Amino acid sequence: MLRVHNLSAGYGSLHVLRRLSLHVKPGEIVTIIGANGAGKSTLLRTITGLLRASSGEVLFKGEDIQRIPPEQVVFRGCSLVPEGRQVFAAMPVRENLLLGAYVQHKRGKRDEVAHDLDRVFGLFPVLRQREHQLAGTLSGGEQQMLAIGRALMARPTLIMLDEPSMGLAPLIVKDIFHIIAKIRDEGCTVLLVEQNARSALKIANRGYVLETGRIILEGDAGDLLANREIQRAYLGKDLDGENK
Amino acid sequence: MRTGRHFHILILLAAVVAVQLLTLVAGKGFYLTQFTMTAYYSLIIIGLCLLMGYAGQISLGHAGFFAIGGYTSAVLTTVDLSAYKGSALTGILIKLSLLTGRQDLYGGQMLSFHPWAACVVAVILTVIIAYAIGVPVLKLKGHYLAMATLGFGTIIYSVVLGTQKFGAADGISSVPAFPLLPGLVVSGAPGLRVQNFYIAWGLVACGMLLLLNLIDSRVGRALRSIHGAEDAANAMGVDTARYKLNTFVLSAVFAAVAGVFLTHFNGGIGPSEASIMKSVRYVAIVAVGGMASLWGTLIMSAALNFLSLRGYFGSFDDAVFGGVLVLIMLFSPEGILQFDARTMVKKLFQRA
Amino acid sequence: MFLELFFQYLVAGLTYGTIYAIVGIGFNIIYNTTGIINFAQGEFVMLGGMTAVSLYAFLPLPLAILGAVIITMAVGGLIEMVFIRWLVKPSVLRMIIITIGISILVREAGLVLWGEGVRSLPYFTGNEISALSFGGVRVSPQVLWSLGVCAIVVVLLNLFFKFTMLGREMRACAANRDAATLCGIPTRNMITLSFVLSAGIGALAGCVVSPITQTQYAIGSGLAIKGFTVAILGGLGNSMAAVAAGFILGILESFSIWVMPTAYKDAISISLLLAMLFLRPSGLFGNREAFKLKDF
Amino acid sequence: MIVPDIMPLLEVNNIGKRFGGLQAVKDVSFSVQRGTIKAVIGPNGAGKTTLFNLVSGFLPSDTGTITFRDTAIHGKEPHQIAGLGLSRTFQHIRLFSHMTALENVMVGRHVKGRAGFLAGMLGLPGTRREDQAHRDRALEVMDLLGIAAFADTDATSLSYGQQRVVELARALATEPAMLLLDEPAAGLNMRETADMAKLIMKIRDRGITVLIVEHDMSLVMNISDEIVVLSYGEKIADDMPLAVQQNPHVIRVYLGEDDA
Repeated sequence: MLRVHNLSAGYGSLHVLRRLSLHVKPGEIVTIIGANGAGKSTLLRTITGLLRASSGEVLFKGEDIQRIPPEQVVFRGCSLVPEGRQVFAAMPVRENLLLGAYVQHKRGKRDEVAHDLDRVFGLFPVLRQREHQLAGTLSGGEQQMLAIGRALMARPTLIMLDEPSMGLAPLIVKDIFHIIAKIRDEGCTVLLVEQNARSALKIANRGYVLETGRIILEGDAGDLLANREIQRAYLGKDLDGENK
Repeated sequence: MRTGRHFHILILLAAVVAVQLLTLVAGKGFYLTQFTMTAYYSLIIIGLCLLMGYAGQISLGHAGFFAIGGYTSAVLTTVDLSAYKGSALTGILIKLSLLTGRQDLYGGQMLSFHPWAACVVAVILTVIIAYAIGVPVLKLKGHYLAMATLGFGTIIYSVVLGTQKFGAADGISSVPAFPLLPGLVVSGAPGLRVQNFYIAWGLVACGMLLLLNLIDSRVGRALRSIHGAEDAANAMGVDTARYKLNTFVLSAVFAAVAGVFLTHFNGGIGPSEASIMKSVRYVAIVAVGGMASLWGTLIMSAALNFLSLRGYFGSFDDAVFGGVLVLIMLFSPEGILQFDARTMVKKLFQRA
Repeated sequence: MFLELFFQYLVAGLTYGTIYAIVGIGFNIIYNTTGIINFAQGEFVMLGGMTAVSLYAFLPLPLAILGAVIITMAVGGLIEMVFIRWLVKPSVLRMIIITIGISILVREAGLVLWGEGVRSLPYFTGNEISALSFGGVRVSPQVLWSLGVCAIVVVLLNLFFKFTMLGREMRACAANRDAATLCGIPTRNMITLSFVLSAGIGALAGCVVSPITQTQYAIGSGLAIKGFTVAILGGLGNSMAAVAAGFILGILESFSIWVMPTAYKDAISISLLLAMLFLRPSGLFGNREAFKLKDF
Repeated sequence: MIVPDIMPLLEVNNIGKRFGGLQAVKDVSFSVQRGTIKAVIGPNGAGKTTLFNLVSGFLPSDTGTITFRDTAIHGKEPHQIAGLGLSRTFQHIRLFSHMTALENVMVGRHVKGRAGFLAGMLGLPGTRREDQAHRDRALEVMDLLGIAAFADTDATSLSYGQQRVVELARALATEPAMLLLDEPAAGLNMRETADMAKLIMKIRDRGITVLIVEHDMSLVMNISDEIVVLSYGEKIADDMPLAVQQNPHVIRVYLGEDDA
């Protein structure tokens, strides 16, 4: 569904991604884990076209989406839930969701919007309670749910999430990951970028490990979870290791 | 580095001499008048270059400081205190030779301040005003800073335009010559044209030397660091607020000194010198010269001011500066000397 | 007598207040979508007034005004597309200088097209000497026109932003451009639209007040400063507050003539601007929380 | 008389900071002993960078006190704190553009110089000598960190890793008693990270106390003498590396819900 091939990108003279390749198959959750500054957010911004790659290609359903403007990428069915949520703070929850449905409006599927709204409210009942509240006044977890809901309103076939667990309490993180799994089960493919490696790997089918702009490891999520190197570097499990 | 700096100043002086000789040979001695005025405008502009290009702070009100200098000097040297001749204060001022007698237009005796005294007062006044304005203004950034300085400039303009003492729309005329030293007089008298040309450009050379020295000193590095990354500069122990303020004041003094000299050279000053369009023009030239390039700015200032003063732009004078400003900022924000046609063309093609 | 004079000044203040308010709103619309302060905002008012005067020579008044508004909107859109659209993350300094340059160019173009002459449209209804009397206070009908148009503009703008999909998309673009892009909204078009919109209401204001205040090629920069003062006074980005701030500034200026020389009128409003910038840059009506949840 | 060596170099007491509805740092207290490396760790959003900004004066604290070299520094401006001998680097590199690497490091010498505007403009021999001395000192620091070769290169055109070291050199040039490092290994690859660890220990061995915020556990565990762990703005541990690694609370915070 998504194939990234030899992608390089960065800001000015700073190269963040170096000839990076990966792929996502329909119906999977693929997770990309890595430390701060490894280039995770840059990767997602480049895939959506918010940032232009210096070389390489991004094929979504066989089409090179590097060539089209970022808003068109959304029309093709690839939505990003950005890092730090970025909801429209001064607008009510409902308006946030309706803006997410912009694509559906333009596709001429106006009548499906109400149904989609119900579906999002079904996934996140708390949003229905907060329907007319300003998004900026929601808690961090609720904002994250709103951001995911907003992206779903565009009826994406691939949803990409940038660190949905950031700054959230463990209990809420658990909720969010639960819902991400549910979204996949409903048929939407998921690309999940996370620092919270354990939670991410637990719900994912496959995983990539990103370090300084390169994929250094890839494989089945279960295998990665069990990998000692990963445990040392990303799961903090140095507990019984060589240090003693 | 140091030798390079002195070498460049020497080239500047050589160019100045060459211009004078060329006008002499070509029999266009009257060109020197515009060249002299150009020099004084350049003085403001290099001061502004320090503020904008090195300390990274915009000022859309520098014509205001020029006007403060010019008007202070004009008022003090044309005021007639002969009616107070008997008073004790006037007596003291005469003793200190701060006041001088001279004849007015109609042959009557008048008593007014010596240009040197006026110049010193003008500079002190400018420093005071620049500090007073600078403390609050420089806390602002971006649009707010631009608008606040623009507002300051507008206030000065509407004050000189609306005050009878400053001659309102007519400005102040019959400002006397400024005897700098025995034998050196700032004056527009045709016989003193060559001398004044050298005085003006000598002043610019001194200004350049001072600023070039400054840029390569501890203070200069601190200023450039503010421009590069203000909070990092602060973390390195640079008192950013104080340095910005001092630079603002210094550049204001450059403008005021230029105002004093040009007023004596022209024999008067009018409100248009304080107008916003003038301030914008100074900013334009700094931008065209490449913000952080004193030499680029000076070259552009010499060229554009001279052409403008000779009237080559005709009634499109302001439009030329507006157009230049837009074009430079669109295509070569690092200044015209950095313009790179090849990358530009490439960019245009990428868009298409 | 005193009371009568008081009301005359008040009415004059309200008239100027409307135009300041509308220029302030124009600033806000563009600022909200782009983060740019458009220093050429006052030029839209000039363009609107002058174009309407020219069109009035061969068109009936309502059509002349309509034409002027449409032409100015086109100019606004064109300015955005030519000068702004293709810049990639320009610095604030660069944007300030570019919009100042644009304002100079537009003004000089105005000078070439229309000369230095002062012009004005006729009164929409009645004429200079016809006036409505409210308990002894004489009010020119044009003042009511300008107040009315200002009110309609504000109401329509609010309805547009609140209840139309397009208005909502523009607000989204203003609130968070990246997030709006991720919703599929073509944000660049929204920015062009913001220039068109703000040019349009500027032009309309220029037409409506032209019979009273008259129009000349050079009025733009003065208006820009006043409009900016109003925008700051109300809190940058807050259009409703700009209206209130516009009336405050207009009335303040108007009464300042009572006690000070007319030439200092501008100095008054600018001193107010400086004071605001130094003491309360979030505006009279803005509070900190609202500053964070910034909106129209 | 208190023996000065027993007094910690930096003492943070009940410091707190709130942004709107978010309590970013809450009642955090810790101290750093002279000549040690102390690390602050915690998940994203735990308040580490906020804590750093509070200590270096970039943010005013709501509550609490900070004492450095027996001087209260809360409420002081960043440049004043830098003048007292506390220098910092930034998570996102902030080198001065349009200046060479050497000039960047020389800005670090700012606090040690005196020449003002007038002296700078006149460029008198005394001023020039002072300037030359700072130039030499800056070069020495660059040499120590192995970047003297790039002295005349425009700083922002260096590679990312080199820029990190220039930033470190700039902070060191202030001759600080204490160095605050905000994620010095962010964006570095494994080899560069290992080099950075060596550099930091080299700095410590020269008697400079280090407080470091870092994500890279391998770096932190290897070089730190003590570690403070933050979670949701609160301190949940403050101990030696091994004890921190075995602290169940820390493990839970880092791994999320460990119900496996």
